[in-house]
Amino acid sequence: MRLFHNYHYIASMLLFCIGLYTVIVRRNIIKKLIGLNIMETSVFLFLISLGYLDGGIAPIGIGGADPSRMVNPLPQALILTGIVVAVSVTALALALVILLYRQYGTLDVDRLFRDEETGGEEGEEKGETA
Amino acid sequence: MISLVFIAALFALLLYVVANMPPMGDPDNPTNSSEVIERYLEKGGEETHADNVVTGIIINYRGYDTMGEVTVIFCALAAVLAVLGRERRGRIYAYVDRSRVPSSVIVRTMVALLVPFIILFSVYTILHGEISPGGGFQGGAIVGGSMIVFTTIFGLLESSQRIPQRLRFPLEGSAVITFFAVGALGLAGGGNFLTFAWPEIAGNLQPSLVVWLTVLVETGIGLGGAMVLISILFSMIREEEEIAVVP
Amino acid sequence: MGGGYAFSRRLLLCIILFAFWIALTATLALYDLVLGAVCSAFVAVLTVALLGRALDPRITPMVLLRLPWFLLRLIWEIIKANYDVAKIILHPRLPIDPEIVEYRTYLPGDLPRTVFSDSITLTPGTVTVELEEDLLKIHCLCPYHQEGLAGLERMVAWLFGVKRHG
Amino acid sequence: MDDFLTVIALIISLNAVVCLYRAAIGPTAQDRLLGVNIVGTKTLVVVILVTFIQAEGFFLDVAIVYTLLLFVVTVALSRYLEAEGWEEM
Amino acid sequence: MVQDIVAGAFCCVGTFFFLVGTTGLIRMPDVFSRLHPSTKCDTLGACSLIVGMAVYSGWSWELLKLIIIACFVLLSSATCGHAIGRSALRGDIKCWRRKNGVEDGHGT
Amino acid sequence: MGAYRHFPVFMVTVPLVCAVLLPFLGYLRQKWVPWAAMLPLAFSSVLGLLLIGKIPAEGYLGYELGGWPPPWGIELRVDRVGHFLMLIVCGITLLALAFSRRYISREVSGGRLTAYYVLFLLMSGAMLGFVATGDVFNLFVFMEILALSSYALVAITGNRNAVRAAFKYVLMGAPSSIMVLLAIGFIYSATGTLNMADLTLRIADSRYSEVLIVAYILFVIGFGVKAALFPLHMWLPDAHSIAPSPISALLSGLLVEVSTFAIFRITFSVFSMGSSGLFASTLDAVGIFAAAAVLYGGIMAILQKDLKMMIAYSTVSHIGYIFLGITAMTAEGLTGAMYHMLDHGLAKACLFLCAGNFIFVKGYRRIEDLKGAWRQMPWTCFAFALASISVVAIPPTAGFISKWYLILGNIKGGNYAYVVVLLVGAILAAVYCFRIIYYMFFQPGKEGAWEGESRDAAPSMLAPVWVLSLGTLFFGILSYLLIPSLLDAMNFLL
Amino acid sequence: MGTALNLTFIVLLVVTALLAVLARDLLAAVIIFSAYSLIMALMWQRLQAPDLALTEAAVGAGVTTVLFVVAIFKTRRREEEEE
Repeated sequence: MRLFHNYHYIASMLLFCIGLYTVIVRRNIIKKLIGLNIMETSVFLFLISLGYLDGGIAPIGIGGADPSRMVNPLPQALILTGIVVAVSVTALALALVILLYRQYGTLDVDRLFRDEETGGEEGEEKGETA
Repeated sequence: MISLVFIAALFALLLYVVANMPPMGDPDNPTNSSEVIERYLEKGGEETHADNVVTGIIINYRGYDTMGEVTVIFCALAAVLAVLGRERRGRIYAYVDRSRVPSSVIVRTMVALLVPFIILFSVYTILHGEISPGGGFQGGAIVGGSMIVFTTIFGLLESSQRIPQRLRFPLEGSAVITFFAVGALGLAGGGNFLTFAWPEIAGNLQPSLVVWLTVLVETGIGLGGAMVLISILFSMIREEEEIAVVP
Repeated sequence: MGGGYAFSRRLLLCIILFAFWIALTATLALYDLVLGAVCSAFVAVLTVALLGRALDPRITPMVLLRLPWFLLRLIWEIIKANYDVAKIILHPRLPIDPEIVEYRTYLPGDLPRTVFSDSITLTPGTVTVELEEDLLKIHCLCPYHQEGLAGLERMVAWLFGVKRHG
Repeated sequence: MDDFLTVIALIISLNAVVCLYRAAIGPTAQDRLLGVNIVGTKTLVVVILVTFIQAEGFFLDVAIVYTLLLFVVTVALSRYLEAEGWEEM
Repeated sequence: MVQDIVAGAFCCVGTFFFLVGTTGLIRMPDVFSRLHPSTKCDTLGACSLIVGMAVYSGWSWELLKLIIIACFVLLSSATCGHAIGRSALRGDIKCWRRKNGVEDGHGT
Repeated sequence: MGAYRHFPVFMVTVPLVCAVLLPFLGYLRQKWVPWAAMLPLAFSSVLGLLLIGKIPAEGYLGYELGGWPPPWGIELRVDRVGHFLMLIVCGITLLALAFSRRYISREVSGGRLTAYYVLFLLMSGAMLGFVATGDVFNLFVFMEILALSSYALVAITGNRNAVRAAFKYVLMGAPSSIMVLLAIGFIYSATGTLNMADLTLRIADSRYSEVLIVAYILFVIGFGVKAALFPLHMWLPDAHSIAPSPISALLSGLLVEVSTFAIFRITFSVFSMGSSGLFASTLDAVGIFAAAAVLYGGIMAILQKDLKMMIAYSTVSHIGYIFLGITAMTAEGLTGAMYHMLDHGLAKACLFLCAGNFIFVKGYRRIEDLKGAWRQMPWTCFAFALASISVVAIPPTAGFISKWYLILGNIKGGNYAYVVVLLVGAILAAVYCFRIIYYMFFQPGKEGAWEGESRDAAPSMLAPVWVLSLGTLFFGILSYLLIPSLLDAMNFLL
Repeated sequence: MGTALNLTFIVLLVVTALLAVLARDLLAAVIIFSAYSLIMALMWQRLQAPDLALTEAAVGAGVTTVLFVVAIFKTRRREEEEE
């Protein structure tokens, strides 16, 4: 029953796995970045639901709101930072994607890493992540 | 296939963890019952002079994190510019619009009608960050959004003339610089770095001083964030084969 | 375009923005009012600089006064449109015969045309899909939907005080 | 009244699931954009409803951002879609 | 009480039009005709729900914000509909015709 | 309390702020940028040096940012180990920066040059902040600055392989950051705090051990990718070998170690070990991977034809050493790991900078091209040889000391298999290092390979190399200056 | 009642995420991803995080989506077929 009560957690873990699946399995690099973003938001969802309080109110003290009923503001502050970080990483990765496409003419990981000119082991470099 | 199994296993593991986690929303679980939160919620208003506790935490209690955050934004800009290069300074470049179709008059007019409101709304978000939801970066992102639509509709040529590089360039780092300056000011007041409150100097002025500094920092973040987002966008939109238009 | 005209335009924009600000802040405290005045003036100057000629000068106090009445009529049109569309959609056989028709409007300037085409989009069975100079391409769901266009055009002309010539 | 509003919000969000069907099957990108735009409008309404269910007025700011950003995204995306050089779907 | 009933009525109307819009979105044959239900029904649905909420909230500052939102919805949804329609037209998407199946819809 | 308690925060923030200010200088006087970029790092180094002796052996120097006491605000936490690492970071970044002034102007041009220095400073500041922080979430933030700037620095030359390597790095690095964030979420859910000192107390009597264990595993995976622990090292060889040489030096000599230090920190300062057997078994698993890394890295390094690629694989192997020191769980092993960070930082930075010299002067990347290099570039070759000796761990160098302690620690911990692995690793290192030394000094070069104007690299590029290689010697001979205090600190940690 | 609402939002989230991941047309994926962000903002409203809802609406739905679209516009729209 506790598991059902924590359905937000389950959802975020599910989204995390969807994202990770995309990052690992899909071969298109923009798709991988979408997966990355899904992963990120899932973790944000997880952290925010950690700070939730049943019947809580938003942590904004206008009009004499009762502090003891407010939800936990700390994860929200953290995730704000997290969102900014996520955008930054996405922007950089997309810039790299644009440059990669200019140079290789493909967005497919397999094609990108097929002609590994710098040596390295061929088998392991199919965009595996973890 | 292996990766699918791996992910399924990971999901099972995570589910197991989640099943063993404290129930969500319970006032007694560790996140909600720690003394950290109590102080934030009960004294946050007095100590940071921000009704929005989240803003109080961001700017004041955990200001160092936010300083890192604005550095991340700046770093993203530096990184994107290092990878893609900036649209060039001093000369006007025509944007090779792949579509070569002017945008719709209706959309142009509507955007022109809405942009002032979007900008004013973002100013409101920035300046009222401490009493209502929002704050520096949100405001910056909204301005960034308005500039995005402006750029896509009016083209890079026009928008990079309207928001020229000599305007963006000095403002991009404003977030970090403001934060550092305010932090150093706290040091000068006898406190630690990033102290917003210094009783020795301020005295009765203390509350309004803290509020003003918060607003200052938020404004810095907003300006910096907006400019960074716009610059990143321009740098990504710009075509490699820009055509030089001699002025 | 003289300096004085630009100034009055800015002032009007500033006043509208100030009203928007008051609605946003939801308070009449002095601090907020002053801040709002400063900010809206700032934003007005900024957007005039930003948008330049894209900002259509046709918004005048007269238009603003006529706007509520126009809006009411527009809303009535919208309600009629929705009734119409609902009837079509919920009809089991989907009685539509769409086509793209062209319509030449006599309304001058970007803003009236924009308002006109947006009104077309919101009124029965018609969606503007293209506007080039004075030529509108309108997607009509059923042929009879074209009939309402002229009336709508008159309404917009009234709003902006445009006289039909020629 | 709160329960009533919740039911309305529920209906609208289920409605949004149906709209996602259009966004999912296309067939053209414009269809998807339209679907997402409608989902966005519905989300906006749900935001407003939830604001009143939770009785927290400041969420209306979020709703305003929603409208503005929905406009921004739709217009920007359709501008990109109208460009030539896209392969047919 | 009366307030609540009026608000509820508005909400029901809005929801109804939303449902209609969704049905149209699914049923209609091509992008252009899908624009009709989406722009009109969504605008009216959203506006009437907003009005319902405005009635529900009564005279307060929130009313002003709701009015602002309603105005934005009015402006933006029509423009969005137009923008999508135009992009479809520019993107050479054929207009669906009843008489002889699919034919070129540009009228030229 | 003297003014020195403010030093750590300035060590971190001054490079960051100067990085933001640098574009203005770049706008006014492009030529001054490389010199100006050194100032903040020199400032940090001076502050770091002034801090020597001020930090208590048992405990740490805490600094409450914003004046908020720890569980509420963020705390900086500089213990002796962290301080030691911060000094290494300052020194090596300063030397790499000095090296890059001439080197980078050839590979990068125009506006990117300023961006290079900006990112360099951001990266150095982020590393310092990463080491100094006492807050788990702050760790994440600085990790992201570090990661972003390093992604961009790998790609900065803009050639196809560089961009590809950078993208591979992003594809592995970004999910790992997210995993760290998830781990932070797990820890937070079980304890309700983010401060490391506070976490230690609360983890000890937490009821949610399953959550904590998974959090720990996620931390190890997340930082393991950044640290290129064996199965997660795929990004490393490409990124390290393709990046400009000063950046390779930084990535290989510092970034990887800093990430390892994060695991070290999490393991000993946060989870404080011993609370559950499962932590220990996680660490055992890490030990197995580390042993595999030692062997795999060594073998792969032998197989390489490209000089920088070889050094990169050598890094994979050496990360294994450091992890073996950590998993030994004895004061000697930890001391060895820390000292190996110093040694590895110096030696690897030196090797990469030497490789940079070869590339800069002659454009040679392949190992075979180095035959007879001694005649034209004796200084570079000698420095390379000295650093290689340290990598192989031959007595007077720091490499020997560190490996001695690693072996000692593992013997004390009873992990005799790892002792064998360490010895085999040393033999492998000897094979790949001495091959190059043999090529350099005892083989005749190819026809015309080393002719033309016979000049060694410029003094400004030789000086950093020599400082680094003499550093390995210095810290080898004078190891008694550091080892006792490190041992004290480690004993306190355990 | 509130639970049902939350569950619906979660279903919406998962559905949009799956759609975004499975779409072969990259542009469609990105368009759906913007819907995902919008719904995520709704989720955050339910979890009483107004600041985040604002940020997500502005950043996730606005900035990120447009950046993605710009990137797709600069590269290619379809996923390459299997070989």
